[in-house]
Order: sequence, then structure tokens, then C-alpha cells
Amino acid sequence: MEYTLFILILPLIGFLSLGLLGTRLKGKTAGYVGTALLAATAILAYITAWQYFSTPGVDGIRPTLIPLNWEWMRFTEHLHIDLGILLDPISVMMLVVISTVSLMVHIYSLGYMEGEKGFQRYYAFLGLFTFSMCGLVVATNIFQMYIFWELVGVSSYLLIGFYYTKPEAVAASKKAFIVTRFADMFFLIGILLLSYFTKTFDFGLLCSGEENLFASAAGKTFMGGAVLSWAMALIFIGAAGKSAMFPLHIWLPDAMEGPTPVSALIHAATMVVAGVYLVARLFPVYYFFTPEVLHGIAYVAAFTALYAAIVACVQTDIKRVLAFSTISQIGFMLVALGVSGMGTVEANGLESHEGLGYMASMFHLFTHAMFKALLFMGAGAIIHTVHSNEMSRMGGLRKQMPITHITFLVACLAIAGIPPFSGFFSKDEILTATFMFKPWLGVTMTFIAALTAFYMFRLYYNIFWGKPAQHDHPLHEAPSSMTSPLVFLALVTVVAGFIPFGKFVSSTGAAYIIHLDWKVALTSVIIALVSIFIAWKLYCKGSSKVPDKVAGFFGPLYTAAKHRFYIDEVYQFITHKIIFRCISQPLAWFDRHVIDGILNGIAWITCRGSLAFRWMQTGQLQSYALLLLCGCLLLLCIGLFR
Amino acid sequence: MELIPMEYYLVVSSIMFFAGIYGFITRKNLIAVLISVELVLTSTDINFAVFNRFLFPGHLEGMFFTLFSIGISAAETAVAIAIIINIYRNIKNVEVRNLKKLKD
Amino acid sequence: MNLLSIFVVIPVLMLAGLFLSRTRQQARVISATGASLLLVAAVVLGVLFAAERHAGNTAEMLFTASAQWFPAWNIGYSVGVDGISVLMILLSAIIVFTGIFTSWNIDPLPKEYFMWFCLLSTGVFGFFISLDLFTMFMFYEVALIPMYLLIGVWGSGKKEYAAMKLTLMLMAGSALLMLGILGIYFGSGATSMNIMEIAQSSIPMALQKFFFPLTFIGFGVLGALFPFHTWSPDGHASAPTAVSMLHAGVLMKLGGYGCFRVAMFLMPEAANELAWIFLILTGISVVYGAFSACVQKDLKYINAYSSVSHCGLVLFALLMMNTTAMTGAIMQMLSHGLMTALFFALIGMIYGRTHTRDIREMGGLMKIMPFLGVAYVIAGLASLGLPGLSGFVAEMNVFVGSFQHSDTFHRVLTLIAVTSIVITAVYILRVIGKILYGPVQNQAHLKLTDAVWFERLPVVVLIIAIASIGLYPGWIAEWIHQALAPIVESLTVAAL
Amino acid sequence: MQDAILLKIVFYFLAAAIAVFSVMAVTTRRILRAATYLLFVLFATAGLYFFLNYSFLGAVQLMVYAGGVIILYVFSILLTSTDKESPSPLFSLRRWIAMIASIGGICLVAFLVLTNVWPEVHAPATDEVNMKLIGHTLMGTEKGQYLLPFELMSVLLLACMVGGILIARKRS
Repeated sequence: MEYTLFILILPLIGFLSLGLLGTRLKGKTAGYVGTALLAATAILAYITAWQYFSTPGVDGIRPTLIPLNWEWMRFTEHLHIDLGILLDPISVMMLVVISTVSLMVHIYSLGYMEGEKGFQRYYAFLGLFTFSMCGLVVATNIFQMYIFWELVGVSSYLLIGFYYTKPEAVAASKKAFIVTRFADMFFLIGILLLSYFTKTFDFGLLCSGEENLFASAAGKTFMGGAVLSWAMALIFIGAAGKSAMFPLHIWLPDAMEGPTPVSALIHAATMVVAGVYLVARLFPVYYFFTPEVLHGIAYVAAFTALYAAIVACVQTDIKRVLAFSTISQIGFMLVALGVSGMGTVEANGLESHEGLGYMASMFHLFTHAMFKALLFMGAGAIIHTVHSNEMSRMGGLRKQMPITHITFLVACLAIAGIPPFSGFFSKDEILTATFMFKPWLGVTMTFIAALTAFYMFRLYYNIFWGKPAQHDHPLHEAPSSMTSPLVFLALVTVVAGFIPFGKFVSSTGAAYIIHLDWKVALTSVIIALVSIFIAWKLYCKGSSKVPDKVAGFFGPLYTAAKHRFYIDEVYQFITHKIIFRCISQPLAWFDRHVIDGILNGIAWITCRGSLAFRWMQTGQLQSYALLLLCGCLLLLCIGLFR
Repeated sequence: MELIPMEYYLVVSSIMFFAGIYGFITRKNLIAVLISVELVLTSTDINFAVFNRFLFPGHLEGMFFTLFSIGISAAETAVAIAIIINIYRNIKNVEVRNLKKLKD
Repeated sequence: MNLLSIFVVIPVLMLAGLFLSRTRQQARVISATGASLLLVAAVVLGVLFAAERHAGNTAEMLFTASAQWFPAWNIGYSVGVDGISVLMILLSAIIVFTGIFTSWNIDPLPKEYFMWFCLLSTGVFGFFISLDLFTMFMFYEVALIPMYLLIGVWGSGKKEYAAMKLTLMLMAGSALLMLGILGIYFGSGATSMNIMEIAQSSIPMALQKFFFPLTFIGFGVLGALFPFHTWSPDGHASAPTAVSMLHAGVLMKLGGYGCFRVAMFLMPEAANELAWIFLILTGISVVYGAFSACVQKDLKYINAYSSVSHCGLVLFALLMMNTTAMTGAIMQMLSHGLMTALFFALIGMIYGRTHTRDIREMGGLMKIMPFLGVAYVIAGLASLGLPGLSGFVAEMNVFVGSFQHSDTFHRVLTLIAVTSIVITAVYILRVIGKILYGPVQNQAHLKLTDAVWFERLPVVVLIIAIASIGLYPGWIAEWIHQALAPIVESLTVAAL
Repeated sequence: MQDAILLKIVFYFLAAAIAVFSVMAVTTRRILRAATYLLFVLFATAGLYFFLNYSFLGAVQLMVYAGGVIILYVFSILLTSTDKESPSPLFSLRRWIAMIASIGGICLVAFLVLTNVWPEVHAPATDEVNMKLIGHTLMGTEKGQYLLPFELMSVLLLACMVGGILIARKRS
């Protein structure tokens, strides 16, 4: 299956050709070139998926294929960075997700970005991003993943800062890059630690569950924790940075300064789930060797999901609502991974139910990518028409934008978990898995699911119902290049739930048959419906005073949530007040005044010293004669009385 | 001549020599400096003569050296005095510390 | 004539040619031709070297030649190269080439400028090819002295102060170095100043303990070792563009190169014994330089502090004394040389247009000069270690190598050094955000133009070099591994 | 015996004159006096030469120094009319250092001279040097004869004369 290499190469060609020659291309040519290349990529990805999943594995277990692997750089005998392609269920699934969403975004942008300055640059960056993301998911070793991880970060930086003349966009791109970079540092340290003990970067070896590999780390502790736990926790911090887990989530809401299709592609569907993917990729290591870290991940993720859901309830910028919703949903995926166990293959060739969480997480990743991309693109269509991100500038748009309305509704229903839309199925599995792990966690997650339904429909009603805002230009439906991806994704969202996902992706590779847990499903659906009803009551009419009263009732909580619990301010404080004021500036001062001062002091002393000796060099013969005399006598004395 | 040991002559000449040096270092008037130089030269002359007489009685080198030395010092004095007079003509002064003015 | 001597002969011929030249145009043409010849010669050397190695020639040094020129002290002109020297010569050739084009419009006295520049490059090339301690030292001095005039005459800002400070500090360093070299020579009891021969004999430990710090600090001053780095910000800020390029790009590498070729190779026991002190100092350099760069306001100061940080990493990795880390150090030398040259070239070009280097007075330049803007972003990304560009390869070798060290102290220091990748990102992005992005700060800047051909050429050459190291580091690593083998071996033997 | 005592007295007188007048020559304020003291010193030196039986040398000393040089001095002093040196501060560091160094020097040299063991000389010739011998030595070209230096001396004196005139003449 060497042709999978072209899944990487085609977007790269797109990046290079558009990036180097881009300015020569007139009009939308660059967009068409990029889209064509991406379409080819997507087709290749589908062929790969079809070929991979249609090949039966040994004993029904899906194999891990490595069609290509080149040694790129050798560190030591054991440690070397390879660049290769690894195909297993999750990477193939990710390839499909990435290429699909990316293709949709490419098509959508033809309309959305039309006439923007830097159109070809935009497509070049999209190509770069798609290349790096695909490279990330097919990584054969942890270092290759780190390489593409960084590339993804950079393309995200470039795309967030696409409107580079806008100071907010520049600040947001910088923030995104630095925060993720900060997390990546931990990732790198984690890799270093892990490779120090295991002497390998290779995923195949790491995930084989081989005890010997980790033997050298056994018993080694650092600050009360096993070294291995530290390593895996550090790697998770890297994942948390990319996946915007609390407290490293702060960059994601700001990242919405980028063009909306970019938010759809990078900050909703693909890049932000890289962290989930990383944890899933290393799942055997987490599960077998550091289960405490895995549980920690679950708690962090659950907290993040709750936090983000609460914040999402009070935001007024529609893209921010979606951003917090994304954070919350990624929280769901990571919770599912955190509570999951490793399934065992039973006699009938099927996987036992311990692996449910893993499967659910991947399933949710898949469905979420589709409906969240759809939501963002819908939001993009609205922003494109309304020229504003604020909810208050919208209202009653269902008449002007029927297609956007319907597709948006589909996505909202999906994320709220209403059957038969895809979100229902994946979310239900997650809830089941959490109930299996700890019932109180299940309850919490159900509550968050209810919040999700509430804030999504708050958004929905505020945009499409309620009182229309005044606009000085006529509102119209988006062009077909933008609506067609919406329709396509809506269709996927409707049918994706019926895919027997467990047959394709599971923790062991054996097929997993999904059973709906009716108790959980029913409760969650009812709670979601209740939330939607509340949202309808509060926001449908548009002029209701109730929301303000509710806000008043919650008082400080409301204000805090509106300010995202002041996390940004804390960061601002740490970076500006502590790092800049208390470290960098004193250091710079120290350098200029102390170290340099010492040097200048030495120079000064030398100067003074020579001044002090200058009287000797009067130019008067007589003084020299005196010195000569003294010198001669001294030498004579030394010679005589030595 | 044995009744006066050679050392006595040498001591006398060294007193003269250091007196000359002292004068050379401390005097401010150029002519006085020149006088001091004269003392130094003469003291060496004495030494030449004395060494010749006491240590190498059969030879004449010391004596001739002294002879030439006297001649040279006379020449030197003549030139030096010419210069001093010239300086005086320029700055109306022959003090050492005023010689800086010559640079201007 | 020996192949390597070409690298000394060409600059000397250039000097002669420049001496005879009459107009600016002639001076330019002569310099450009000479620099191109050097570049071609360097590439040819690289190819021949690779061919020799491929043919199975495993001698430590290739293309050796030697002639006595001061027999009384056994000083000879002996030359020879291993993989590392070849890479350094390539780096120098690239930077000299780009430097000449960057100073295309130098004013005043173009002829004299190019002459000093040629003298400087003579020193640099001579240093990298020579194997004789004294000849090496002589070329080292030849490379340092012109710096004084180049900064003092063609510089900007507090140029006299900067030139004086730089020269005095580096001269103080070379005084220590001279002591160290004499110590090595007499301590080893060798009958030649040839490094390879001295390496055969061992120097008594008591002497090593005294002379290793001298030699290491002597070279370390040039390699911006904390706390002897302060010449770097002032010097770089005041120097003319091409001189900053050559200085940060190549001259600072002389320090690192000397550190391992002379100090560590010839005195391995003391290196092992005293490494911890210098490790701490270099560790400080790495973090300290990065933090200091965060609050600077002058573009060149930012880059100078960043150089302190990056060059600190070079020495840091050398002191880790294993193949991987040292490979990383050499790569970091190459990588830093190229990207810092690119940075200085771009800063020079931007300064030539805006007449300010204060980042607060610029903004939105990307819109006005997209070529320079994009190049600056690429340089920035290389500097903060983006995969696919040279910085990443070097840093990863350093970090992975250092972390493989069995000693916890070394690993903890590595962790501290790793933090620099974040701080680097902070200051790089800060600058990019301030000067390239955002709205145009100064309306007068709107009239500025983008780069012209003789500015684009060096930029493109440097970017290609950076990317080719970053994309395919394998061949470089192989050369370095081979060249490092004897050094690492003597260090490991000494450690036992 | 009487003779010896007389000679001793003469020697001590000459020695005392040299010592005292040379010191006075460098310490007196007035230049004219210094020149006079110098004259005395030179006379005494000439006396010493006679004492050593170098009558020719003594005569030259008298003629050249006392007759020529001192006259030059006196004239130049009168010409520059700087009879008195400008007063110097009572306590001058340099003066003290010079004094201490000079006295130290005298002591050191005297110590050296007095403690040194001089080579034994067997036949000290005490007779007068033959005038004819002096003439031959001065005019001969053999080994140990001094025609060349003599001629050089004459050239030097000529040069000095020319130089002195050149330097001292009035600029037109």
C-alpha cells in the first residue's frame, strides 16, 4: 500500500507550488489547484480505508501495516527517527476524517475566502496543514509524531494569523503557538524520558506491551512518582496542549480569530483531536504500565469538559461558543479513553466490553469531526452574511438562510445527542463507559451532556429564531460552493451513527459489537430534550427577560463564567508580570549592568591604572635619569646582596 | 705613588660622579645641568687615568681615552651651549620645565 | 598546490586584486568572483571528501600536507580536514558568499571594506584547515583583528565602544589561549605542534587541570560562553550587516570548533574532570540568553542574545561528550551559522530601508516587503526549531544525546536547556508579531520597496542551505560521526 | 719621609677640594658660582693628574677645561643672564629621592671599591710618561697607536664648530 505516501505528498505539492508560485496565479486558480489536489488525496484516503478494512486480519484482528519506513536521522544505535507510514484502524480512520474535512473546507473556502487578499497563501497553508496532520497520524514512531506535531502547530499558527494586519489575530496566533509549544516541551521531555528507559521511539515496540522494554524504568522514582508515570504524564501534557485541556485550553477560543473554515478544519475537527489520537496511540502503554496516569487523564478531561460547557453557556460570540463546545467535546473523548480498559479477544473473535471506552472515544472523535466542522462552516456562512460574530447581530435567520438553518439544526441535534443523529450513538457509548468506570463520573458527564444540549440550542435559537437584528445590507444564503459541503456533512452526520464503528476500530483490533445501553441512552436523551426545551423557552422569542434574570440569579458565577473564570488573566499575569517583569527584565538588566559593568569596571581600572603610572612618563629627561639611577642601584643591590 | 692606595682616588671620583648625577636630576637651569654633566665626565676621566696608572702601568690606553674624552666633552659643551643660547633666544629662559614651549 | 591551501590563496588573491581595483564596481566584481570561487571550491572539496570516504579512505584527516616554517619551535603549516572541518569550510564559504552580496552597497570606502573582509575570511578558512596549533592560532588572530576596523569604521551606533570592547575581550581570550597552547605544546613534550601528533602523547593531569580551563575559556569567549558573552550584543549591534553575519555565523563557530578540536581532544582527562563547571556555565548561557532576548527592543540585540543562547547550546552539547550530543553541537554550529547569518542579513536589509532597528517603531512590514517578511519568518521558524529546517535537527540531536547521559546531573541540565525552546518561541514570535504583522506603524514605511536581486540571492542561498540540512541531515550526521569517533574515543578512554 | 707626608697632604687637599666643590657646584643657587666651583673641581682634577705623574694630561685638562670650557660657560651664563635659578619648593620629592639615591650610590660604590680585591700589579711604573712617546702614539698607525681616533676627533671638533655657529647664529 505504498501509494498511501501520496496522501502526504499531494498536499505538500500543493503547499510548495502555491507557496512559491502563488502570487502568479490569478483569481481562484490557486483554490482550484488546491482543491483538486485535496480531492485526489481524499480519494486515495478512501481507497486506503477500503483496502485496509476489507482485508481480513489474522484471527479477525486487524493488522498494523507499515508499508514504508525510512531511517531519517540516527541518534544512537537504538534511537533513530524514522519517517514512515503506519496503517492501523485509528490512523486509517483519522486519514479519512482529515481528508474529508479538509476537502470540505477546501471547497467551502472557494466561496468563503473569495476575493480575500492572500487567497493563494491561504490554500498553501491549508495544504501544509493537511500534509502535517496526515503525517502526524501515520507516524510510525513517537519522534515522527513529534516532528509533525510541531509542523501542525506552525501551520495552525500561520492560519490563525492569516489576517496578519489584525492585531487580535496576531496576538491569538502567537498565544496559540506559545501555549502549544510550552506543552510540546513537556511532550519532548516525556519522549526523552521514555526513550531513555526503553531505548526506542517505535510505536510498534512501545505498544507491544512488552514488559522487558520498561524493565529498566522499574523501581525508579522521581519526586514520589514512578519515572514511567512521569514520562507518560508529560507526554499527556503535550497532548493536552494540542487538545486544549484545562489549563492549557486558553489558546483555542482566541484561535477563532483565524478564518472560519480554518477553525472548522484545525480547531474543531482535526488538529485539536491530535492529543486524543496521541493518547489512543499510546493507549497500551498507559493502560498496562501507568493506569494511574490514565485515570488522571480522565479526571482532567472531565473537569475540562464541565468547565468548558459552563463557559460556553454564557458566551455571546458564536465562534467562541463553538470553541468552548469543542473543548468540552474533546474532554468527552479523553474521558472515554481515560476510563477505558484494554479489551480482550473472546472466543467468538469479538472484543470484550472493557475496551468500550476506547472505541467510544474514537467513534466520538469521528462523528464530532463531522458535525463540529459542519457547525463551524454553518457559523462561517452566517458570519459571511452578517459580517459579525456576535449573537446579538443575528436572529431570525432561518428565513434568509434555509440550507444553513437545516444543516445547522442537524448538527445541533447531533451534538446534543438526539437520536438518530450520529452524536447520539457516540456520546451514549461514552456515557456507558463512564458509568461502568465510576457512576458519579457518569452522572457528571450526563450533566455536561445536558449543558451541551442547552448551550447549543441557545446558540441555535439566538441565530435562527428570535427577533431579527437590523442590517444595512440584504442578507442572503451562502453560495453553493459553501452550502454543498454543509449538505454533504449534514448527510454524513445523519448516517454516521449507523456505521458499525466497533467493527473497524477497537482497542485490540478485534471487532467490537456496539450495544446500546437503553437506560443510559434514555436518560441522556430525556435530559437533552429538557435542556433543549429550556433553551427554547429562554431564547426562542428573543425578547424574553428570563435569561437576564437567570444570569442575575447566578450572579458571580455568571460573571466569572463570562470571563472564562479569569484563566486568561492568570496567564497574562504569569507571562507578563512574572516572566517578563521578574525574570527577563532583571536578567537583561543584570547583563547590561552587572556583567557588562564588571567588564567596563575592569576597563576603567586599567585606564585609571595607566593614569596612575602616567606621571612617570613626563617626557623629562631628568625624571628618567632619576628612575634610571634608582633602577641601576636596585639591580646592583639585588646583584650584590642576593 | 704607593703611599696613596688606588681606592682613595676611586672614592673621590665616585663622590664627584654622584654629585654630578644629583645635579643632573635636580637642577632646573640648563647650564647647571650641563655643569653637572661635566662633573660626571670628569669623574670618569679620573677613573681612566687612575686605572691606567695603577693596574696597567705599562700601557697608555687610559690616558689616551681621557685625552679624547676631554676633547669630546669640550666639543659637546660647545654644541650644548650653542643650543642653550638658541633656546634662550626663543623663549627668553633656560629652565627645564619651560622647554615644553619649544613644541608649540 | 595542496587542495586546502586554495582556501587561503583565493582570499589573498582577492586582497591583491582589491588592492589594485579602482572603482566600487571593480571591487564588487572581484569580491563576488572570489567568493563564488570559494563557494565552488568548498563544494568541490565536499564532493572530493565524500568520494575519498566512499572509496574507503578512513584516515582521520584527509588532504593533509605540511611544511615547516619555523623549525626552531616546530611550527609548521600543516593542513588537513575531517568531516567537521569540511562542513565548517562549506558554512564559511556560504556565509562569505552571501556576506559579499549583502554588502553590495557598502559605504564609504568599499574597496577597503572588502579588503578587510577578505582578510577576515582568510583567517577563518585558515583556521579551519590548519592542524598546527600555532598556525591555527595565527589564523585565529588574523580573523579577529579586522573585526576591530570593520566595526569601528563601517559600524553604526556606539561603534567605537563596541569595536573596542569586542576586540579587547576577544584578545583577552586569545591571550589565555596562547598560554593554553604553549602549555599543551610543552606539557605534551611533543616534537611538533601538529594536533594529531600531540594527541598521541598525553599531557600530565596537573598541567591539564590548569591549561584546559585556559584553552576552553579562551575559545569560549569567542563562543559566547557565559559570563564572557557581553561583547556579542554590543559588537553585533554595531557591526555592519555582513560583518555581523560573518561574525555570528562563522567566527563564533571558531570558538566551538576550537573547544573540541584543541581543548577537549588534547586534554580529555581534564575535560572529563572539569566539564561540570562549564556545563553549568553553558546551561546558564542557554537559558539566560533566551530570557534576555525576550525584553530587548533592538532587532540586532535580540538576535545577539539569541546567538548567546544557541552558541551556549553548542558548547553545552560538546561537553556532554557523547557522539549524539556532539553531533548535535556541530549541527547546531552549522544551523546557527546559517540562520543567524540569514537573520542579520534580513535585519540589515530592513534597517537599510526603515533606518531603525527598534521593534516598537516598526509594524506591518510583511505587507510592504513580503519577500523579506517571509524570509524573516522562515529564519524565525528555523531558530525556534521547526522540523524540516536545520534548527530542529541540531536541537534534537543535542537533547536526545544529552539525555542519554547516564548521570542525573547531566539529564537535569538537559531538561533546563530544553526549556529554551519555549523561550525561543516567545521572543521570535514577539518580534515577528511586532515588526511584520499588525497594521503598518509608520506611514512613511509604506513607500519602502522589497528586496532587489543582490539582496534576494544571499537570502535564497541561506534558506536553501537551512532547508537542505533540515530535510536531509543524514549525510551530515555521517560525516560528523566519522570525524568525532577519535575525539569521543579519547574522551571515553579518559573518563575511565 | 717628609716627602711622603707632604704628598699625602697634597692628595688629601686635592680630594677634599674635588669632593667639596663638586657638591657645592650642584647645590648652589647661583649659576655663576656653580661655574666657578666647577672650575675649582677641574683645577683639582688637573692637580690629581699631575699627582699621578700624567703631566701632559694635567696640562690638557687645564688648558681645555679651565681655559676653554669654563670661559664658554661664563659667557653663556652672562649671555642668558640667568644668574639665579627660580626658587624651588623647599621640600621636593624628587630632590630628596635624588639625594638619597646619590648618597646611597656613593656608599654602594665606595663599599664595592673598598672591598674589591684588585689584581696584584708587580712593577708599578711611577715615572713620567715620555712626551715623545705620547707624540708617537698619537700619530702612529701601528697597533696601540691612535692616529685614526685623533683624526676623527679633529673632524668632530670641526663639525662641532660648524654646528655651534649654525645653531647659535641669528636667524635672518
